[in-house]
Amino acid sequence: MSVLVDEGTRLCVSGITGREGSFHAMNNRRYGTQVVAGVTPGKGGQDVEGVPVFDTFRSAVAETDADTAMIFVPPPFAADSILEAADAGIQTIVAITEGIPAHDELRVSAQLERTPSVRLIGPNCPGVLSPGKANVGIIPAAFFSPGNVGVVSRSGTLTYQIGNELAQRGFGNSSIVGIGGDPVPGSSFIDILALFEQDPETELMVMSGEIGGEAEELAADYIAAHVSKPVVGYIAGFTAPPGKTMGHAGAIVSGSKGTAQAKAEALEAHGVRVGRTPTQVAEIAADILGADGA
Amino acid sequence: MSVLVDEGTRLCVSGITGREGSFHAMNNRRYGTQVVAGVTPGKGGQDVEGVPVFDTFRSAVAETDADTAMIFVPPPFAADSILEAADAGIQTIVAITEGIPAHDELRVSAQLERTPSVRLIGPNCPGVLSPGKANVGIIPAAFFSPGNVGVVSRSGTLTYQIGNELAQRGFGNSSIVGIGGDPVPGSSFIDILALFEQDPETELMVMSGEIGGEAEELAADYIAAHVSKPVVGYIAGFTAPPGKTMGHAGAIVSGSKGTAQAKAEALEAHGVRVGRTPTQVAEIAADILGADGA
Amino acid sequence: MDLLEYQGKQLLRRHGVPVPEGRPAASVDEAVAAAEEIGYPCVVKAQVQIGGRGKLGGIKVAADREAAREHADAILGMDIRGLTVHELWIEQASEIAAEHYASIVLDRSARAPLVMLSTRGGMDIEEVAATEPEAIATLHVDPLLGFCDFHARRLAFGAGVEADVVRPVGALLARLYEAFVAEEAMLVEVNPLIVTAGREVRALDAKVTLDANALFRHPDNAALRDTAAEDEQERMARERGLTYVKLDGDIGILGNGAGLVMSTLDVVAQAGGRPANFLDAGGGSKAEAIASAVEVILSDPKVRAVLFNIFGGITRGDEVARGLIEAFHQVQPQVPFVVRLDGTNDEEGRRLLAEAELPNLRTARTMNEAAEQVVELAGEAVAPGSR
Amino acid sequence: MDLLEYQGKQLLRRHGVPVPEGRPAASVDEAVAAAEEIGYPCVVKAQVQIGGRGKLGGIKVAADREAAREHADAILGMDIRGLTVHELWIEQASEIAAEHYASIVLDRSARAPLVMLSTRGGMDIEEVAATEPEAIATLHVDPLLGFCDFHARRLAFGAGVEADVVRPVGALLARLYEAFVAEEAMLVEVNPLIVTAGREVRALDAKVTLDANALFRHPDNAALRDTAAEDEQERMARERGLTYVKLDGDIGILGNGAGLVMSTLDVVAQAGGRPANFLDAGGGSKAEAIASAVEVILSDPKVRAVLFNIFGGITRGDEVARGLIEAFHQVQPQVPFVVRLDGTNDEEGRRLLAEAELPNLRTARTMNEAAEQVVELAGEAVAPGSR
Repeated sequence: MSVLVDEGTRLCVSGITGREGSFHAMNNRRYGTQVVAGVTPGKGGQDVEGVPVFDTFRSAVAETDADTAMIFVPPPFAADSILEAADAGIQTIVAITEGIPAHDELRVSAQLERTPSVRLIGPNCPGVLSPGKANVGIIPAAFFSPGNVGVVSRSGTLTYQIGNELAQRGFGNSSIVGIGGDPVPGSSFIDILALFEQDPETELMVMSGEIGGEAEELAADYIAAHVSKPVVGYIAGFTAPPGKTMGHAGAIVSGSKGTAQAKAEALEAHGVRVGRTPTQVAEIAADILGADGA
Repeated sequence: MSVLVDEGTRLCVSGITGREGSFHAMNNRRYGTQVVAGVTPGKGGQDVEGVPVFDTFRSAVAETDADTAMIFVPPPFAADSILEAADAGIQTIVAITEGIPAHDELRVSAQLERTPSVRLIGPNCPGVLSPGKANVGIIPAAFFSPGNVGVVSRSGTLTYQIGNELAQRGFGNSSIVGIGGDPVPGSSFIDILALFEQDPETELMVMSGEIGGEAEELAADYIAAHVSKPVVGYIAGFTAPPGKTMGHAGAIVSGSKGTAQAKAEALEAHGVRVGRTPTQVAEIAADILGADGA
Repeated sequence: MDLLEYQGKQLLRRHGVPVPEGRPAASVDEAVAAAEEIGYPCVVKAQVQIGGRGKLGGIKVAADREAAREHADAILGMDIRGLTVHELWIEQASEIAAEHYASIVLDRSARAPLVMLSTRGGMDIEEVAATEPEAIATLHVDPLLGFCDFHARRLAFGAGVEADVVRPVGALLARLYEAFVAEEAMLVEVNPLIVTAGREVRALDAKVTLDANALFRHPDNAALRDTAAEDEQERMARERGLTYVKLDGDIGILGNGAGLVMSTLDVVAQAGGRPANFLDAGGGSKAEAIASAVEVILSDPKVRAVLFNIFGGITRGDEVARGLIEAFHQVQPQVPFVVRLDGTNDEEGRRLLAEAELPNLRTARTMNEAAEQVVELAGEAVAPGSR
Repeated sequence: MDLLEYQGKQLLRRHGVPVPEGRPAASVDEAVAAAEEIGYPCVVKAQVQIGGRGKLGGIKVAADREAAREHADAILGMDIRGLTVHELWIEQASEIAAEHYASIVLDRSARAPLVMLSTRGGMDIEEVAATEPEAIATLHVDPLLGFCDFHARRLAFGAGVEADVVRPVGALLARLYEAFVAEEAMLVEVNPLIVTAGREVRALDAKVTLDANALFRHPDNAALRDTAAEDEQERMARERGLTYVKLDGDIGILGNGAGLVMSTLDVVAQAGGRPANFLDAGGGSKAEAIASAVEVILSDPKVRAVLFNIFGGITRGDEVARGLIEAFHQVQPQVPFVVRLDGTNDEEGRRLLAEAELPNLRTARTMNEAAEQVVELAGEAVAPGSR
């Protein structure tokens, strides 16, 4: 098992005819993901290395039964593409695009609330990898193997770093989910922790947070109330000064809110062990799961 | 039994300090309706003949447990008042106001779809009367007595006319519901027919339609599929010329759509007997229910 | 409220919908001056609120000043299906490569705006819908979410718009939706929406119906009312705040409540009569409203008899009676009246009427009885004008 | 992107928020001219993006021309918590009857704008929230429904605004929301929102933060960037399209991905070092981006050592290595570099670096090892400036 994407995933890539879009779509396909369609308005009828391109998500879904979308279009068009995918019946939308305006994200979020069956991952995220099954996004799959640790993270490269540390200790992953570094992410830590809790393959979860917002604090409450499996936490940004956006639009300490210290304390107050470095995270995981690998 | 309003109804009147609002609020109270609150911004703390006035629906509901609202404010403010009532937890909203802009009604309708527990009757309607129990609106209650005929109508005075004809033959009413003559009514014929179908007291329903739209046609389909009790129909506007609004914003034949003929035929095609005059409606009801009165 | 073509185009242009250059003109000289400004060829278009102008000679292309004058002269004052042409719209001629159809209408059943796009423009869309429904792409817009870019694409690709104009057609739809919402329209229709030889898209015609209930928020639009096309009685009624529709019979009708008045018309027609009007004196009709209503009804010279059908709810029977008595004193009607008065304070009302002993007025106990009586009286009466 | 007070006020005024009359001024003469135009008493206000200006002498009331000149002269060039005052805002003085607080912020947890209103204006709202939470009325707005009149009433009555100004305060909130949405702000804050002696409401201060990601839709707003307050390195980085934040330590940091860079700062700090900057070279960093990044880092004279921490995903290790080699040729750095290169094409990258034999560059196998090394090197090194 795994969460969100697996062997059954039928992927439609929005922006598949772009340079990045086609590169990663083909990369995902090589990994084994079923890339069944692409969408680029005006290029319907063409194909990208055998993947048929459609003008609209509607026609892509009608022709190919795509159930998952990867959004790779530039920021001004990305929110519209997400809404189009949802409107067309896509159930899981993975939005890689970085730099979508926050008010666009607000509207998307409010609209998707009205169709609760649709799940948005991202935007501004590296995607979802279920090792050995499917890769939807830009996570470098070569570093990860199947296993029992579920990872959810606001940051891309930090996820790879943590995954790598785990891999060096022999742990594989059920799924790795990047929820993105934007102020209004589609799925929260809580949404993904709930999936891992239900996933029989996942025996431990790593939750990698960063400064800004209160998603980690809310997740801490949620873990205490609803999560039975062990969770190891990590928070980036202990040395970040207030008022500065640390690369991610969502990573900013405003006033006394959103500090790494407060987040780590919230997690620890609920019994979640928090590693102070990526290396420590892997050590704690090893400590909990027992020795090297499961 | 009855539908929508009864002895348990706790009514809050928006616009209670206005001339019309206070007149009808007091009229409803004299009939026996529990008028527990009024709302007029800026007049919180006052009272209208003992009914406490609040600045907002929120405070009215918090203080008085009002569950039903009657909207009596002028058209420019009515949509906002409906949304406020719904936001405050009011479950049944009866909007009497005539002349609310259609785009306001569209927004209200779209918003209320997101809170399906809230039911809007009207706007531009005479309200709801459950004889002997409660009157919410401007229906002249003196002409109606408790009984087994449920009436739903797009028109006010026509309802009284039909009710009167029924009364002269000895029939009383479970409830009389005016759904209003606007293009975007909150509740449709179907919504109210469904309530009457479930109401044990109602043995026969009278549905009084008029030209414009296709609510009657849709109701005919619904009756065929879901209504077991007898329904008698009436349609006003056989002689109305196309393209002219017959008083109600919703009563207009555009092109070949919305004619009285088409509506009557749709009903009759599904076995609903349609009276050609209000008198005939009462005759058919008497025919179905047997002799004079039940 | 229906707008004339040119008013609709000017309104749409405010929201960025591309329309051909044009000028309104109310006289031949104005028309020629407009044509000179715009250049040739230009199109002289009758401004009347009715379809099929073109076939009836209301639209002509002018190649030069001479032709512009000739066409303006021919069209101004022309009668098009009962409507006199008081205004022209002089417009740059367009080279048409393709004719599409676009509209947004408030769809009552769906409680949402319905957007339609078809490449079968220039035709009656109801006919296209009947014969070739798949040629029309349709979409309901969630009023809270609004019209999104992907909606525009779905419609344009769905209708089979040529690839090179998908984007401008979509943009036009977005602007059309903006106008529909911002101006609070019940309908905006562009037929044809053309693609020019230069692959530009333009609204070549515009039919806009505004929500009369929303005009208080749009004072500029409220001023667009086409009073020239308005009937004398309709104008009087509007000025008095009454809801009146002129019909072509000879029995004046007054009632309270739109549904009851419609029903009264039907009952009169069933009794063999021909109603002269629809007049709803409204809920809670006061004496002065009743007097005004009588005045309006009687100002129509075709009226031979009048039926008053009142079922009082808010409206009180005594008030109606008082209004009627006052009206009789003011207007001294020459035609017979039948009054049916029921509901709130009906007895008091009937008593007042009996005491006033108004000439030529009788009362009836039921709506059916009243209808039969008034039809009989209208049959007997001679029209006042012919006396 | 944070706006200066006067930029925020001008932006809010465009959306109908009432603000006092005022003029910006960049020199004493401009300030005096502005004061003369506005009349006395007027207020001379330092324009810096920091709170607490008033207490630090950055806001003065001028009763006449003389005072205006004196205050402008005193405030221009003043240092307020490390920020130099380059601009003034000269504003009509207001007679204050009451000070309220109003703000709209994008509430990330609720995924909705949060509107706050309090009659405890003029104070730090976080303090009010801590000590008197019931004094703040709050409301989340559904982004699709928007801000309704009843929202404004609920807030105004909820906050206990005096009855006679409920309507104008509500109207101001509606205009504030309009500005928040139309300008795509992350925050609009008015503190104080005053009621004048004449019972008018006005925004006496304005703090506006715009969404940098949305500036492409607002070219006028994009031009408001306060480049004067910008740090030299930050300007360089922005011009090169790099995400850079200046810190006050001496170890230059570069990595790929915001989270990894933040983590790198933390690991360096834990190892006892003090990072000089945050620099995210971004996903898929190409050679030229790496070269640019090195230039920016080294342009900070405080930097004594540099840590390169790359975990390649999209970013390829060989590209990073090539960029670094190029940068060394261009810049010839005088400080030691520690490079940790993992992930996609890491071996190729390390091979390229080894072959290039760059002076003063060493590699580390892990992030922790790299951090320890760079801290040690920075401790040994003498700042280049002091050589």
